[in-house]
Amino acid sequence: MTRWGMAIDLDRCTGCEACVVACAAENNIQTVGEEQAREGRAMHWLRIERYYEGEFPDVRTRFMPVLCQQCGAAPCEPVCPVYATYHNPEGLNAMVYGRCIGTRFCANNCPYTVRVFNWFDAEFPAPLDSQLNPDVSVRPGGVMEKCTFCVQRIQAGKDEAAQEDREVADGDVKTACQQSCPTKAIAFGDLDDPDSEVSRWAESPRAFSLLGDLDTRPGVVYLSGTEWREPAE
Amino acid sequence: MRLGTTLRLFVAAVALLAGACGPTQNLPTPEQPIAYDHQVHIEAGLECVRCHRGAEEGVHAGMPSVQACAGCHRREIPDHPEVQKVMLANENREPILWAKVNVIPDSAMVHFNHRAHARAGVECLTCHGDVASMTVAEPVRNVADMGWCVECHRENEASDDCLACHR
Amino acid sequence: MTDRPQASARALDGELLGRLDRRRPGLLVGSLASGVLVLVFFYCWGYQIANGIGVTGINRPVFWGFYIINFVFWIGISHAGTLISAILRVTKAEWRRPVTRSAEAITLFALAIGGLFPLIHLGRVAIFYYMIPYPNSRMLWPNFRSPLVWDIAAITTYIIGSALYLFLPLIPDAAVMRDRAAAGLKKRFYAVLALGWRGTAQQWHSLEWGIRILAVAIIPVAVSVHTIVSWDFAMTQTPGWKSTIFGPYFVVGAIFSGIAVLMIAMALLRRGLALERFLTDRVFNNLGLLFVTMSLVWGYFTFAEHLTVWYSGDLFEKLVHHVLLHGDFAVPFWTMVVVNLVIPVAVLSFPRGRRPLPTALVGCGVLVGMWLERFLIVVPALSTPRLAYSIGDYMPSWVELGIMIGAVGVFACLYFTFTQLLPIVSVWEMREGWRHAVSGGESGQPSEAAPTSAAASPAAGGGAA
Amino acid sequence: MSSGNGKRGEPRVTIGRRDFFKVYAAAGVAVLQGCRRRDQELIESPARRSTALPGASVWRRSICEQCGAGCEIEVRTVDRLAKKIEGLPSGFVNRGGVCALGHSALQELYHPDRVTEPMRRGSSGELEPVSWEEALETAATAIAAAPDATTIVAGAPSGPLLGLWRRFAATVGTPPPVHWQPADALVEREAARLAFGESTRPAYDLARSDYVVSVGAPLLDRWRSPVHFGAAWAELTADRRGKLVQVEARHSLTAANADGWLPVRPGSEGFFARGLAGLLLGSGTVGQEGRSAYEALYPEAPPDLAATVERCGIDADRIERLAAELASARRPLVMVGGSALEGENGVAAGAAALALNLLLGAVGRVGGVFAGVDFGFEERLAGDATAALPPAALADRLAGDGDSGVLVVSEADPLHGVPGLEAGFERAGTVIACSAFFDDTTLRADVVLPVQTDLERFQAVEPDPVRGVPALLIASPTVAPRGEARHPGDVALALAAAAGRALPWPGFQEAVESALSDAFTATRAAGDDASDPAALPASLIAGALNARQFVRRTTDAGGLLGTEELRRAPTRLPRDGGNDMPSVLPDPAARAAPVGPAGVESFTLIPFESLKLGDGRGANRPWLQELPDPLSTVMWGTWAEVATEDADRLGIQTGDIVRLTGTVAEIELPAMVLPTVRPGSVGVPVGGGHADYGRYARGRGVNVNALLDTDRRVAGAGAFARGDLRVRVERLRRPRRSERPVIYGRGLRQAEEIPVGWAPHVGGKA
Amino acid sequence: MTAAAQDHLVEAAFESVEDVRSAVEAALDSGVAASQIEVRSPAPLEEGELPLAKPKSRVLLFALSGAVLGGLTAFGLAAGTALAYPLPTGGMSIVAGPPVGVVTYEGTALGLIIMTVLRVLWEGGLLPGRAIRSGRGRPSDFDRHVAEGRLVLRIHGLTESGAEELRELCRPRTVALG
Repeated sequence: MTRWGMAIDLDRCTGCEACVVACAAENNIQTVGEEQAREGRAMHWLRIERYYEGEFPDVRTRFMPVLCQQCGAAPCEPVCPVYATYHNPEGLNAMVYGRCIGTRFCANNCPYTVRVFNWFDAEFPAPLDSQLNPDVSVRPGGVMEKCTFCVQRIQAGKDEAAQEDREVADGDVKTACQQSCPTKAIAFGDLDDPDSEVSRWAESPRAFSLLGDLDTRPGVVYLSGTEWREPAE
Repeated sequence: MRLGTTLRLFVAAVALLAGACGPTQNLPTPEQPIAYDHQVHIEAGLECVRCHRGAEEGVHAGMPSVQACAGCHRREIPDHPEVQKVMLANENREPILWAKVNVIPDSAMVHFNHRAHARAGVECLTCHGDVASMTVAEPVRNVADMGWCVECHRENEASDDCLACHR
Repeated sequence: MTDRPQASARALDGELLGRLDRRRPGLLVGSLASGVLVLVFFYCWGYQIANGIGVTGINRPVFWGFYIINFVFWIGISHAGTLISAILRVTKAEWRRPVTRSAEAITLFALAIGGLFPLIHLGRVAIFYYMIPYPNSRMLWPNFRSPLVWDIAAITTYIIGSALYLFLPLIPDAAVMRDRAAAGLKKRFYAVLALGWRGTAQQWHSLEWGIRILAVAIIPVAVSVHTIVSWDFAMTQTPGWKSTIFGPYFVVGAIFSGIAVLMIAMALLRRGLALERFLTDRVFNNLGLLFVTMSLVWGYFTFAEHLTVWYSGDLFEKLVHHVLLHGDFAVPFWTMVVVNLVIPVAVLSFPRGRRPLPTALVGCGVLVGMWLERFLIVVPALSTPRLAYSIGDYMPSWVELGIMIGAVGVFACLYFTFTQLLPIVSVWEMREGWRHAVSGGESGQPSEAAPTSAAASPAAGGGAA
Repeated sequence: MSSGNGKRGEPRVTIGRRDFFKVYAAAGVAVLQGCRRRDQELIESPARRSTALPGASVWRRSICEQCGAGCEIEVRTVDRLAKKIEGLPSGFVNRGGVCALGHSALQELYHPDRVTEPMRRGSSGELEPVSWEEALETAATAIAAAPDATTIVAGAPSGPLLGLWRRFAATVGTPPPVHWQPADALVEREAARLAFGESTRPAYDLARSDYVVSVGAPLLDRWRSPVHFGAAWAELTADRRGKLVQVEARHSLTAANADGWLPVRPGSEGFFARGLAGLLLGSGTVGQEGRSAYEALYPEAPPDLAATVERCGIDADRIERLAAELASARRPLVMVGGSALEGENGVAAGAAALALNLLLGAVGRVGGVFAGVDFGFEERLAGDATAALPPAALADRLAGDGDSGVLVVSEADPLHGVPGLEAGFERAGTVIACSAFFDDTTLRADVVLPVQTDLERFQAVEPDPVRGVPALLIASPTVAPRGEARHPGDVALALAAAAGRALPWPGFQEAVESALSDAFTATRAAGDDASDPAALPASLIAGALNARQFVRRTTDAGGLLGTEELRRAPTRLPRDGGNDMPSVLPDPAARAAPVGPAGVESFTLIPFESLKLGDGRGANRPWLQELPDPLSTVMWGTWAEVATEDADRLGIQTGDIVRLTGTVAEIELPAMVLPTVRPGSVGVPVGGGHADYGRYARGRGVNVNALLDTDRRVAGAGAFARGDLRVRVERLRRPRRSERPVIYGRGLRQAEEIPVGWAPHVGGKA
Repeated sequence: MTAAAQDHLVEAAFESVEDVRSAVEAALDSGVAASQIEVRSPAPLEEGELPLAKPKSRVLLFALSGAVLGGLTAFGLAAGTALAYPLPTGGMSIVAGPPVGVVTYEGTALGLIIMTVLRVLWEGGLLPGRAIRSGRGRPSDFDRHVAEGRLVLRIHGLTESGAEELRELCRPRTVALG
């Protein structure tokens, strides 16, 4: 069985945000405009969190890309009253837009705050809509959305493999963020396959889960040579 | 009023409503800009995939280009009034906008993949009906009826994961 | 078998009917004025449906705002009635008689409004029915693991139960209205409501059984409703929400705010309909005692809730706790403590404070306080997510304010209209009380249910209590 | 009862369970929704045949021209529309990566407010659509009437297109074009010329170094190639092998990622380089060869540590530690760029920093610095036309030409970059803009000639020599051009023809092909003689029978790619006639620190290019506008970065509107109080405050360039000096709701306080 | 004709229960069967206040059966439907115990409440169609007296003379007679 997973090497991430735009381009994420963004309604599925360490001049800035962690035990799933978000057999936290009625319960229950909501219908003034990815639905207003691990690419990868009568190989499916990363800080693949790149990354002694204490069993693994929360002195 | 009578009336009313708006009936046959006759073309020896090139290999079956239509019709009945419309569009390099017959509305957010179904051996007529014997293509069943999709997927052990279609 | 109580009961009977018969232009004005707010309510909701849920001020990470606050608030108000009246009925408290009808009506109307708020809150209200379990061509069912589906189950049960619990005791009174009305539209209206009630022994007997069973059944339902509402929060992993205390805390809060609104409604009724002889100071005194008790219980729960969080030292919980007690939300938090605990205890601990005007004023404060409590549960927890990068804030839009104020109008309109159309004091239950007083002959009972003329004067009533 | 279930062959006698439910459901839905009319959807028979299946993805190779880096990209097209840009894994510069700006080229292509037809200012004073013929006629007439008074401003990066504009100028008889390019690029070349003897931007072998000191070079920000340098940085720091130390006043993204950050006082970078040299010279670890090479250029004694500490504002022990680590590193490297070069003293500072490589023996060494070499296609197209002029020349031209002047601005927005030139533009007789958008300059134009964007055009690009390996990248158009837009090179050729001075090629593609053909011939002719500047390395033409075949093969292969063997150290030419290399370099330590006006507290303004908007080019893309700046997390606007310490003193809170007053102008913008800002400095991103440039950029933010004094130049480089500008900072007011900066990450916390749970990875198994 | 003769009705309104009691006792003494007597009161009467048989009620029984029915329906919805049409949930439980418990709890309460009310209405002849069949609940001009707080005694199935006799019996204490 496949368990899609991602590993992000924080030591390689520069915070350049190429992935953020790649994600928006791939997934038809609407830009909400200045007014809405000011309200806190920007819709990035992937964000680069920035934290400081120390005081000037010994201050350091650290970046952490945060996206849907595709938890193995996801807090968002059980609270949805209509099964619009559920656990997919391949370990994805699926989000079915058509089913979503917009209670926003899932977003509240996400410890990573990675779910975003379509407060209004998306606007893509022509011909900007020419760019829209035909493999991804344009979500209507009132619907929750989040990172899908580029599920359309996963499906396309499986379709391609099936057409060629073979199994999906490691590296067949690349997420948009992974693809564009200049420093190659992202690995994606099957965590159940011990030989996949992502599994090998996940075995690293530097690997950890974000908010691991919550036991949400994320499908996203972070790698960092430095601890994030330093012991109190 | 007897209980049985009430129940019967209720069932009748429900059936009436279901008939009016239900998934399987009363699908309108849309009006097309050109009176294209499927039967005639099939009888002339054309295969579905000759024009709908993506039906087996592609995600979408697709429509033939105006250029392709005109290519054949330069020899075949070029003077037919309906064919003339195609020839004119070809001359003007204009596309032809047909009305979709089998529609999965955008709001369903379904991404149907023809080639996956062709690979699984699903016949065209399962969804489209026997178009070969139709003059004007008409819907034979509501292809946007999710229950029907799911039933078929389960029977054939295809994925019944929502993400297989919705994404 | 003295003549005096008998005659006094007859006189009171006549007086009560007279009070109910009297035209009250004030009520009509009230209905119309609140009708304007009803229009505001529907305009705002319509505007939101037409333009999208984004016309509100909610955002990421504060995904829930005024609508959920008001949902919890109104569901809390609804505990005014059914629960209180049921408890009083089950405990056979005689002084319940003038109160129950009003309480039950408040419940039904508050519940209807409270139940609307989750729908108003939905991003796509047009397909709210996906939450309802019904067989469909998609072969899909709602997710029964979601507390929201439990909400639907609980609120449906409660609203049906409350409606029936209001309706059942109303049947004999509808018959009274029918039989006293002149032939015409009015009579036909009451005739429909009365269902052909004649007051036969069998009817009374069945009705008493029914009320008895409903009173017992509605108590666990009411408790479950607010418990489940609390689980919308407590069943999550959100810091500031995941608390085992939330169930009873919410129930207590609900009863507390329920009593508050009941006190206000009764004080208004007493003045507006001149029902001093029926809604006696004794009633206010008793409710006032219940009120201050709930205030103390609520205060205890609040203390327990925050003490455990503070003592646990859990990082995330403490962040929420911090913004509540010392941070951005300190002002509403301490306001809440004052109006919900300090003022009620200070005022209601004394007999003079348990008279209609002070109790109503305290009730107003408690309503504000309890609304703030719901605000302080919803917003600070959401605006303080675990990953502090996404800290947010929340400012309601005019649409949310309009709907909130409009909802008050809808409630007032329903309540005024109900008061105009139907006896807001249960006539048959009062009569039953007087009969008990006559046959019981105890000295205390008549003065409670059928006060002497002296009791009509507030000063004397207060002194007696 | 259900129909159409015949395939299972069951007799349908009873109502099935599902059917029964379906009937129920249908009734329910019908009641709730009413009987909805099915909206008719359309499907198109395309006019023309296509080889691709309908709806199938076709990936086409292209080159990203959003900056001069020359990333090779793949564009996913579906039904002839561009959908997505991805890095070509074999990309010469980018190896599969793309940056945020690169992705957004799609939104440039499909921007709703693009100029897609030629326009001319009519009698009403408004721009009106006209035909290409009319537009070209108007433009050519103006140019032909006064070629001497015509100024061409070409925004294209160096390469074939710039060469074509030079050729155009020479043929039509105008002065050489002004090459509108970033100041630091120009200064970097001049500094390299002084230090290394070659006027090209140096190539840095970051990946194979083990200790990199970057003096102001924002290599991970929007600089020469964020994708290349990002990958190189990752290689440098992988497994904590190497270190990057950033010497820069501002906490840029590079500083944020660096292993060490030395926030030197702005403008003291050159002094710092000299001071560092002093410590290295004193450490005794520097080789004799390096020492003598360095001391030949800087005979004066370098400043001592105390002076460096005093001038640069860095603790002595930090400088000493840096010097010690640098001295003990195996393959140290010093880079320079960005704000270090943008002050009036930029050239001296840049040269001083680059010269450290001489001292450390890093020139031409693995993990060191190399010459930025190219195949010279700019020259090949330019022929014998004079070299292009630096940007500051535009100010002089505008001052000189008076009312009759004609301005031809191609793919550049000088009025956004230097708003101080506005008066000059006002005076100009005719302004001709070749642009895809109504940017600040195009708004002033009398004739607007719509040009194609990256993906629509034939591309021939000489990438920034970041790798030290020459290349010429060629790609065909990916999608059909929008409207009547034309290739800017074709526009130049058409303009020349309309002016009666036709160039020898019908189009840009033919011009490039002819240059390739000539290069082939020259290479054949040169044989083994590698010194002929017109010849290409012989290996590149190996196997080609004739010029025609070579051209075909090259265009099919996507250009000419050099190999690592072509990488070389810069060659310092002997000082003789024609080489004006000074024997001694200007010592930045000899100059006094700049002082602000007396009596008022002044701050040093640090304008910087953010990763999202760059020099302003990105401002019209909603994706980029809504992209949070990685450091301040601000979206959709311009902000001023103020140090916590300064903010406390001035009573400024994040979001407050502050006024920055410079010598020529003042701007008002919201403040971001950040713990990373060096006290006494204020950082403001460029790229905001467009007068138009489409709906997403219009009136968004403020243009910090307005504070630039056009009289301030970088000495010796012909560039406007952007650095070392002193401004006054005043708090004005709390922001109105519509003025509040759009801050994405509102939590401004220390990482230690951040509840980012550290827990062992639990395997992620469901 | 004889049937018509047996169809006379006596109606009398009284101020107090004591008055009704004495009238009822007198009527019983005069040979009227208890089943012929109907008392309409403005409020429920205590047990034993009148020398008439206590009415029977099965509301409780129905309430309990309603509870069982409601509980089963809710359980079926929460657990059964999900099992009948399982959705892919990637190994997550589709039916979990506590939620089923919650829904069953509410369903039980709802069933109980609805059945209680239905039974009350049924027994009281208050459901549409029931009142006519039961014969007792006919409207009367004397209902006005009930509304005003008096009690009304109705004796059915009397002959004309019997009716007149009973009227005389009632007259001393009655407020109105008919």
